[in-house]
Amino acid sequence: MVDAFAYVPAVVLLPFFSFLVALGAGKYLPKGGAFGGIAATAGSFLLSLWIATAVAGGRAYNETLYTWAAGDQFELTFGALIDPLSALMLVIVTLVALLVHVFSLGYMNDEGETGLPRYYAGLGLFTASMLGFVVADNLLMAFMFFELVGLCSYLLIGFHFREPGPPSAAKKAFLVTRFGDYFFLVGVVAVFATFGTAAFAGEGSFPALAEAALAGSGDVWTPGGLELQTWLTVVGLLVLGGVVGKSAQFPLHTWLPDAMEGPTPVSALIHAATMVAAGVYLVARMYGFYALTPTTLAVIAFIGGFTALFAATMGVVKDELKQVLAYSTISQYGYMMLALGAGGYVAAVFHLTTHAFFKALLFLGAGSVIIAMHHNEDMWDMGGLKSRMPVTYYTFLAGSLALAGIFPFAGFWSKDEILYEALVHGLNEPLLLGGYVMGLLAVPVTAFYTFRMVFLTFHGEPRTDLAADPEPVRWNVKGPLTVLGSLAVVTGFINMVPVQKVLGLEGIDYLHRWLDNEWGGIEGLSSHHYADLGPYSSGYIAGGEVPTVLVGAAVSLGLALAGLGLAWRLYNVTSPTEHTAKLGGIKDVLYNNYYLDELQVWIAYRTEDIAGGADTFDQGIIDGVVNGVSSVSLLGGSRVRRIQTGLVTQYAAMLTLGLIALLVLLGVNGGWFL
Amino acid sequence: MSDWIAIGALAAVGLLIPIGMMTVSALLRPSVPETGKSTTYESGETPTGGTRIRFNIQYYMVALLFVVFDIETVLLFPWAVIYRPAIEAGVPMTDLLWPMLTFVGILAIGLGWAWRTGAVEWARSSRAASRKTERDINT
Amino acid sequence: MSSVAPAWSALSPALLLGLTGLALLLVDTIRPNERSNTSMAVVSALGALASLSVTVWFVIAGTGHADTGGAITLLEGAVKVDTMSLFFTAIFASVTALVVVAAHDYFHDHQRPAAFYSLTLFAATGMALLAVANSLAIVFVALEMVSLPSYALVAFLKKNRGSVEAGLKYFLIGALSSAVFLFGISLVYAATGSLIFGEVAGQIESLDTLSGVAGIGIVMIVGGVAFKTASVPFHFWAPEAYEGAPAPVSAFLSSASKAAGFVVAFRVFTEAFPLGASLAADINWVLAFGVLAAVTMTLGNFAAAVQEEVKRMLAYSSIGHAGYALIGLAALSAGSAGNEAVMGAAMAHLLVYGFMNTGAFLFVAMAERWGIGRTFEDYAGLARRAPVACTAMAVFMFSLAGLPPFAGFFSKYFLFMGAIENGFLWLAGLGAVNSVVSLYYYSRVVRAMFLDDPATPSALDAIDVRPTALYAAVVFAAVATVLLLPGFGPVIEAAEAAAAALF
Amino acid sequence: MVPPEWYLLLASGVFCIGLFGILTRSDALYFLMSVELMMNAANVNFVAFSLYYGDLTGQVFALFVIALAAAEVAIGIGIILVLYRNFGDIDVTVPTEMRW
Repeated sequence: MVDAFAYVPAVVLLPFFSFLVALGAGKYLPKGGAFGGIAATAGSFLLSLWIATAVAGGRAYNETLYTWAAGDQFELTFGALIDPLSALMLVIVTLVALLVHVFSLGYMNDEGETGLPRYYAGLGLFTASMLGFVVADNLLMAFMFFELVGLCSYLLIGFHFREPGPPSAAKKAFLVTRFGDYFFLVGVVAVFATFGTAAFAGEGSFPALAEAALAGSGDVWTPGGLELQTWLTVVGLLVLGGVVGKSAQFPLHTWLPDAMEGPTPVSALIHAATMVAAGVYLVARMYGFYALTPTTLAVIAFIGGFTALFAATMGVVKDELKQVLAYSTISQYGYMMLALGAGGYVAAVFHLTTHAFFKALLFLGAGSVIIAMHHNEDMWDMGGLKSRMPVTYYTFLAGSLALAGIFPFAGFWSKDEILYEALVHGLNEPLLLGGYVMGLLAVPVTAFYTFRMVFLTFHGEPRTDLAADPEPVRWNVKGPLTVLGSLAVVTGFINMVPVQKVLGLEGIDYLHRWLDNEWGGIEGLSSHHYADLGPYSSGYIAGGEVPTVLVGAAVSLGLALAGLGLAWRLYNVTSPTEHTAKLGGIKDVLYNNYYLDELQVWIAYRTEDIAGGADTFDQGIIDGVVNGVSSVSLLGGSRVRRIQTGLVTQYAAMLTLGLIALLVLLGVNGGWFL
Repeated sequence: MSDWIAIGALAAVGLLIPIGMMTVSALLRPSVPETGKSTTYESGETPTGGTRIRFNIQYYMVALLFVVFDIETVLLFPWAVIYRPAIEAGVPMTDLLWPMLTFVGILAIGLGWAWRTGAVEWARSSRAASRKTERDINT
Repeated sequence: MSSVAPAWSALSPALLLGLTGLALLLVDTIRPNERSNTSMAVVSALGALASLSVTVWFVIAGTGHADTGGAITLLEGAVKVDTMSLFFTAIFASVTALVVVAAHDYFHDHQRPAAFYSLTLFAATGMALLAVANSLAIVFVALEMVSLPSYALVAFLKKNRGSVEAGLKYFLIGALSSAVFLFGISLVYAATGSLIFGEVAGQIESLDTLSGVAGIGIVMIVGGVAFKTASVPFHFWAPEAYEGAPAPVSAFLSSASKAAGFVVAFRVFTEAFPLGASLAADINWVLAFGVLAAVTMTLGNFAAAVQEEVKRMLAYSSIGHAGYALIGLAALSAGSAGNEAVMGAAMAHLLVYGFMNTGAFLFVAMAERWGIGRTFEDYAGLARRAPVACTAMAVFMFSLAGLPPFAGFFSKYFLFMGAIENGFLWLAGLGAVNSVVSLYYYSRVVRAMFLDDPATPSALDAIDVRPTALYAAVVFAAVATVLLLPGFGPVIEAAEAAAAALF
Repeated sequence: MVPPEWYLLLASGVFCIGLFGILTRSDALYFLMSVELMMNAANVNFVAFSLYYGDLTGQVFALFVIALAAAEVAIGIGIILVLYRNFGDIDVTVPTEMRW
């Protein structure tokens, strides 16, 4: 039998070839090279499935494939690490990439876009870099592909480079993520300096070395006699800088909403399912390292919880379809970070999986709506699309239910597990409990904005002529939607922990068992091992595990339903209005109802106020800081250049002064004048 | 120290004699101011034009070549000084001769190039030619 | 190797360059009136390539390597051929080859191009000589041998005011710096009584009262080196010289000439003034280089960020890169095992830099050849007319910025890494901050070429010629920059081996 | 025999005079002369300490320096010539077209 793992490089290289083909010969190919991309990603997908089967067969793979440069102190190598986590991620990325390629036929080709070879080349390169990132077996290789991913997003977001918006959005995405990446780079260097290796897995890997060093065996370098625990925390936080940038966590999240300027399939691929996932994936990949430093975990959890709530509130006031989705993406990744910080490694990967499917679905659904609406994205111009585009509606609805966390859709299971983990671990950790509360508060907000979006877009009466007569979409749009729609419904069932706990059924938490190396994997990279390392202990409310599960699930589902209901009341009407205060003026409404409406309106207003405040903060402070730093640099630059006066005698004078300064410096240092 | 006294005395005498002669002649000679005496001395010719004329550019070119090649000969002297003693001490002739031949050869190539590319051709400048005819007409 | 060939043949890379220069003069002497630009360019490129191949062959054969009998010394120890000298000779020869090929198109309508080619080759000879110098006397003579042709090259366009102004400034600052350098050498000679590196090193420790004299001398030598490498505060000539000079000359100066300055610095400060002995004599030159590196990279990058002209931006960026390479000297500490790693990384950075920076300046040369303007705005939309060249330029820019996965990233990474290993976290941190700044102005070029629209539709009509040789040189430099990715392993190994021989 | 410090003082004095000339004069020819002065200050050191140490290297190197200085002047004069042609002056503070 041929070894599946021999084809690991092929998974990465296939999309890369499609990139080369589209770049070199795209002009001469039908559909601008789309079919090459589809074939390549399909191939990668099949290979990934095969590899996942091999992992399920009890095997794993951790090999150095290519030694790039071997220096005196350290070396750069390329390798592949296939364990349950990366195998799962490979399947997700290749599947979403394949569907996005197919969808692009409808969104780009059928819409008569120009520059298609460039587009497909970008998609191919992006997929290849993301896959390279997924299989990376060491931190440096991961960093390089991480950067490539960033570069590709720059190219793809700025695809419509002749318009004013996209280039600046692309630049912002690039710069903001790179800002985080510089911390990451310093972190990589620090890892090398500390451990002399950056391998993820195996005996000599840096998480293993860190663990051994903390246990008192093994000798690692720390700068300036810093205590080991402190230094590991610093390193962890540095790497986290890159994660915060890529996964669009507060305060480096600003690029993601702007990045919606890119073509919608790109948003689906990059900003929903893969690139933003890279940050979370990285934390999961080196979770054995993070689990050693409680401070870092707490920071991750708190950032995650805060981002989840913060972004969700902003999603409430957005009028454009993709903007709402953008903020929901930020918010959902906040949940994953919360899970990771709370010690819920499996929960985070679970939510990563379900979110990849339902968020890709929502973006592609939005793309379908945008095609129908001739690229008008304002939800207030839509309405009543339900009957005119049923496939889009029902799949979009499935995705929305998943996003809102309604039982039994995928998002319910994963979000519930995250909140559960945060709760049971947070009972003993105040900071974590804070994260949990914020996560919980975000639940009704999420449900509210999600269904506000659904109702405004699909329900009621058409509010414009465009919406009354939408452009039909073809199979290449509906196909991917259907696939993802079914996945959004069923993915949750791979990990029904609550059911298992309540009913006492053993063995239906497949994802848990998968990530716990039950079928196969690499020693030291199992959720079990991580749980042993982690600093947390579990506490329960209402007297035990089962009641805690039930209470937690009930609370989050109840809150989600409350948010949904609020949206229903405000927006599922024939002609919803932006300022819901008008509802209060209707005379024939019953007094009680009136009072309720008032409350609803008040809540809606307050929410909007908070959201508006957050939005202002976002635009004013964060952007202000970024702009401020750059203008200070430029100002410094224009001061510096003034010393170049053009007068050669002044140059000679300054040269002499510099020489004298050096003489004095060394003279004083060496004591020549004494 | 006595050596220095002699040198000092020599310097003093060297200064005193010309100064003394000039002073004496200034005291003795009659003073007859006349325009012809204050004009520029041009070997008997009547001076034409101002003193601040532009020199022909090729004057500098030749001067440059002179400076360079003149100074390079400085490096020949030490070689010449040790040549005979070295031969007598048994150093092979080629070891002594070849380096200097190479050096001179390189100089020769440079000089040849400068020559052939017109650095030392005096009359090729059109401005110089026109100026010359101008002066011919005047005289 | 040395057992079969006479010892002087170890100098053949330098000799080949010099002989080619002389041959060009001879040919021009014999047929002065024929404008044989093409044959001149071909001959000089062949000469440079021959020198390069001999160098590479020597490296492979292990000439001067510790395994084959160690460094070869000639002329009473005044000249020493070892791995580092061959490494740098390879840089000089490659850059020279690129520059003379590009010059063929740049000087296509020049009256007398022969002088350009021979001056370039003579300067390259001087550089190759610098790489093997083992005596302060040879260092000074070779340094002047590089400088004097360079002055003439910068002012080569005699009727162009920019070129002349650049040449004047370069010459004046250069003359001043070489006088300072020479005086420094004379002070070191006064203190130690020798000019041979090894003998100077033997005396440094036991200087006693003369250590002040030697110290002043060493600081002046630092000054001379700083001039050649365009480091602050001896950098003032660089922006003007690079901007005003013909672009191939700028490429030559900013890559090869800078590397020449560094080879001197590396050798002089490890072999003549070894760190341990210098510290014993209270001469802490590492501190001086630390200050220079910090100031140089900061000034270079920040000034580059606010330039309007691409060529001047590249000039300042070249100053910034000198700051990075200075880390190779500034991040040393006495007796540390990491010294060779950091110096080796600096050498590797100079090699990578040699290709990417030469390529960038040659792209500017192409833009000058086309006659489009010099500012960022003038480059707008260029990628539509010249996609290949613009892609190459994008490679150079990203590599210069140190963006992974380009070669510039690796060399910079190894450099910063080595500095951190040696305990110079602040230098590496400052370098990282400066890299962030640099990304801004490098990406401006790429954005202008690929994303911006030309100011007027007819702005790019000037691009009506396809200068083949320039294209070839630019593309070759880009290919080399890319090929240094898989080839970076051997490069860093060779560089570290070269550095190891110094300590 | 003259103590070696005196030579050092003499050389430093000459060097500083040259430096002073460079910093105060804007005429290109004065600039050249000042540089020559600085180089000759170095030559004083070489020759003096060559004598002091009884080692010929310094003297020979001084000859080389003289030759190089001449070559430098030759190049310098050439540049000053083209400077005059383009700017109509040999004042080095005149060409300031490139700055900042």
